[in-house]
Amino acid sequence: MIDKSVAKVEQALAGIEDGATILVGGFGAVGQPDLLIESLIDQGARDLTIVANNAGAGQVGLAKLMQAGRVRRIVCSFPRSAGSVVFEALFRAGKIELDIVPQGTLAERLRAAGAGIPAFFTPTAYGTRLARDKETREIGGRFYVLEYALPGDVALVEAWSADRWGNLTYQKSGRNFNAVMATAAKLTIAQAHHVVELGALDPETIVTPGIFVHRVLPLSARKELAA
Amino acid sequence: MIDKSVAKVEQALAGIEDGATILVGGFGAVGQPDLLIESLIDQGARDLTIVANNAGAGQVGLAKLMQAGRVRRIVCSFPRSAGSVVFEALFRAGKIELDIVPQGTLAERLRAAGAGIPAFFTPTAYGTRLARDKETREIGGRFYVLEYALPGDVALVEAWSADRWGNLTYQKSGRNFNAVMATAAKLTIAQAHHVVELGALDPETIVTPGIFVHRVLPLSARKELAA
Amino acid sequence: MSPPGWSRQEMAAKVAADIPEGWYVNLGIGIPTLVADAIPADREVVLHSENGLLGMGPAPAKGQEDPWLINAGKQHVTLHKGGAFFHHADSFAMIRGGHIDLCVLGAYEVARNGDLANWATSEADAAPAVGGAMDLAAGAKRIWVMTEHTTRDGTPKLVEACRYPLTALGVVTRIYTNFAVIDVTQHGFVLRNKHAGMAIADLKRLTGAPLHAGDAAHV
Amino acid sequence: MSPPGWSRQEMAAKVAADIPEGWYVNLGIGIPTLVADAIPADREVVLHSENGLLGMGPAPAKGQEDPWLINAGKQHVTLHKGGAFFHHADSFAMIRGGHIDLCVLGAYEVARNGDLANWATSEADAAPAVGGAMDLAAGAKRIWVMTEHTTRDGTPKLVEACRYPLTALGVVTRIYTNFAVIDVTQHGFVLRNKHAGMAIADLKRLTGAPLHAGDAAHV
Repeated sequence: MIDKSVAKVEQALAGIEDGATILVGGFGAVGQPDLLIESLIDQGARDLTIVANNAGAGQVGLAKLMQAGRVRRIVCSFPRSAGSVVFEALFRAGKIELDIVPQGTLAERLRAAGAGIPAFFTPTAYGTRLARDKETREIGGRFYVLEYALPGDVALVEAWSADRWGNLTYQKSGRNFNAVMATAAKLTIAQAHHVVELGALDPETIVTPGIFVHRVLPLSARKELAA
Repeated sequence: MIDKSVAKVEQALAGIEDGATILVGGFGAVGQPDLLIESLIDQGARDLTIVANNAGAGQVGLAKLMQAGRVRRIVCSFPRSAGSVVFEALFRAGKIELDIVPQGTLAERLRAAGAGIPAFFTPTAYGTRLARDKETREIGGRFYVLEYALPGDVALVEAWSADRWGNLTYQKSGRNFNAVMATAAKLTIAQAHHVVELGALDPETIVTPGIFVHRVLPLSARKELAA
Repeated sequence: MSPPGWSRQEMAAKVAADIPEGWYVNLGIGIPTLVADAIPADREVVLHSENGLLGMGPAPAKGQEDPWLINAGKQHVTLHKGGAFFHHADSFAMIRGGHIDLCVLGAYEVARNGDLANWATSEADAAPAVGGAMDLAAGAKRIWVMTEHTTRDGTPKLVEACRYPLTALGVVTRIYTNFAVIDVTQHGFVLRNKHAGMAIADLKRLTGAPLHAGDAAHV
Repeated sequence: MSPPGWSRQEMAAKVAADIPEGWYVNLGIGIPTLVADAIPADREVVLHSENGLLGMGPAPAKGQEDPWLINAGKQHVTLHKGGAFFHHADSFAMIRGGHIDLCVLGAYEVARNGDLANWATSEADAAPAVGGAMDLAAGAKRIWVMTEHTTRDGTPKLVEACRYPLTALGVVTRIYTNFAVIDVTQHGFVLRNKHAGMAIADLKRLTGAPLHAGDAAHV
């Protein structure tokens, strides 16, 4: 029997290595896999590259991991949010590298990684500083920049519902980068608000089919963490 | 008030011009927009390029349109199905051009057209006859072929449910090329089994948001056609 | 005393009045978000938000916020009937693929050739936040800008050539400022209409590139 | 009298026995579809079909066909609990992105370097039907081939180099024929096991490139 659900956060994060590239889903506060991210501190992996839309806010989740000194480099579109104090302090101190990617190019590079497309042309950023030194090409009278797939070793995502095959649904604007990143990593780990029986999810409404998902951690595991 | 639904098939097909590239959804017999395709005969457009997975079967739908001599060229992955007799006769007689594209490359070229990606690299067909004379590149130690977006002037799709904003859902394996082609044309026309009130479709389960759809024809219009 | 000019709400009303029913519109963070509330209640305009919403509705009443429903500016919003959710790659497929009829953005500078600078304040700024600005600017069918006509110290924001880092090249087609509505054309800036209290000579002085007044109305 | 060999069902059973629980598998049109029914009932293997299904189940009982539910071979199928529907671009993202653990395909020829020819019978064939074969061959994590060991007239299908038009280069890692199971390695064809009634010398004679027998079992 296929059963991707794991009972403990230690099992969910087992095997993540130093130097890994970790895709972190969520947008703003919605759909952030904070239990998984924060538990990376105990898990111990260091020298991480984080790919995420934002560079963390407040002292929770990604900010907490950065504060713990585990992040060497961050790839994101919008590092300066209200409350991105941890990132900004580390960045000013030269303790974290930053790679700015336009949000749509970030999403498409992740989608490409999941879809076996190693590189694609996009109009975004042509003629700007973010395309400096990048290959460009005129196609059909318009100018484009060549961008490469951005795969992760690990993706951490937050789902609304999940089953033991790893099928996932999301809630409203919680779909965001989660559904894209889930396809783009060698090891995709989902924290889920609800783990339901196989067959309980309508096959028409599954957003991330289980083929992309390797481990599912019920968020009820949070209690255990707190205890 | 936005209302993309049209009562008559003539309104659905109005403005399609000679020489147009028409994307036709469906896979096998499932999700074929046959009412729209067959009505193109009365609509009158000629010299068409058809993009579809198959080259029609039997004497209905696309086969009927080809039999009527309206199709100059077909872009597809699998022209020889059981029953593709009309296509094969026309092809042997030199009366129709054929462009064979691997099924996944076809889907991705359509998706690229809808997503503003003018070209992308793919491993599919590298080193084969279908990549002859195409640009190739080694990326990360593997070889890829450059493929270009395949936009349509018109897309004809079949949906299960639709609302007046043009939001669409599909039924089981009826999603197939329909949901991809809907994004890839300047004018997307859907025939729908059910046209429902705005708000009746769950926003979590809409597969094709209305932004991609321009006209919706209820399949109840079929009666009118038969009359 | 501040110079004569339209308030931000008046600017938003002017933009809203120019949006036809049925357009799919993305409103950038900042002043452009005011346009949402200025769209006449009887006109259906479908608002898109980069983080995966179409059919975005107004802010919820206090206490009615849904924690799962925010917009690209991370504000709580609602969803209209007919709205839909999708993920980031699909959302930017809509943007990049030219399916958004209009994107309204703020700007640091707009050049007479339509170049837009709205994301970074200097080349030396090592950690600017680009978000979806470059994708929207390059992808939407048309880009309108809402901005004060000048900076606080009176420096023109409509210029010959942008000095700030560019967001996209040659994309802006119309600018709504507190003083005027200006088209960006092959011939440069062309006045559509202006605030009644602003003399054309003053407007030209506050604009950093030639402003063709022609027979523009003032309102 | 036909030579000794496994039936197609026996070949399918051999393939099925080698598929571990939890693999995501695409079965090509033709003989490979027989593998579905040969997977032990207590082993969960998730079948993918190019036209947008994961968790494909067996054929429905007569009269129970759902007209909306077909597979890539256009046969009526069912969906297991836990199955999902998606569109063609997402389906081939799974294939091209390397998410399918195994694809089992038929073949006209397999070369000792793993080259596969299974879509067109000659260069002169102007209207061959490629379908998803090239995407599957290039995209899946591993490609196994099921084929008769030779053509009807005894010509080897396992060859030095393919003469038929190629489907993909160097992708096949294992071949299940009616006579033997053969790995395709850096060193060419290596026998895993063979039909008990087939002498190794005969097998080598029917194989168009060196066949390394080593200590292969026969069963």
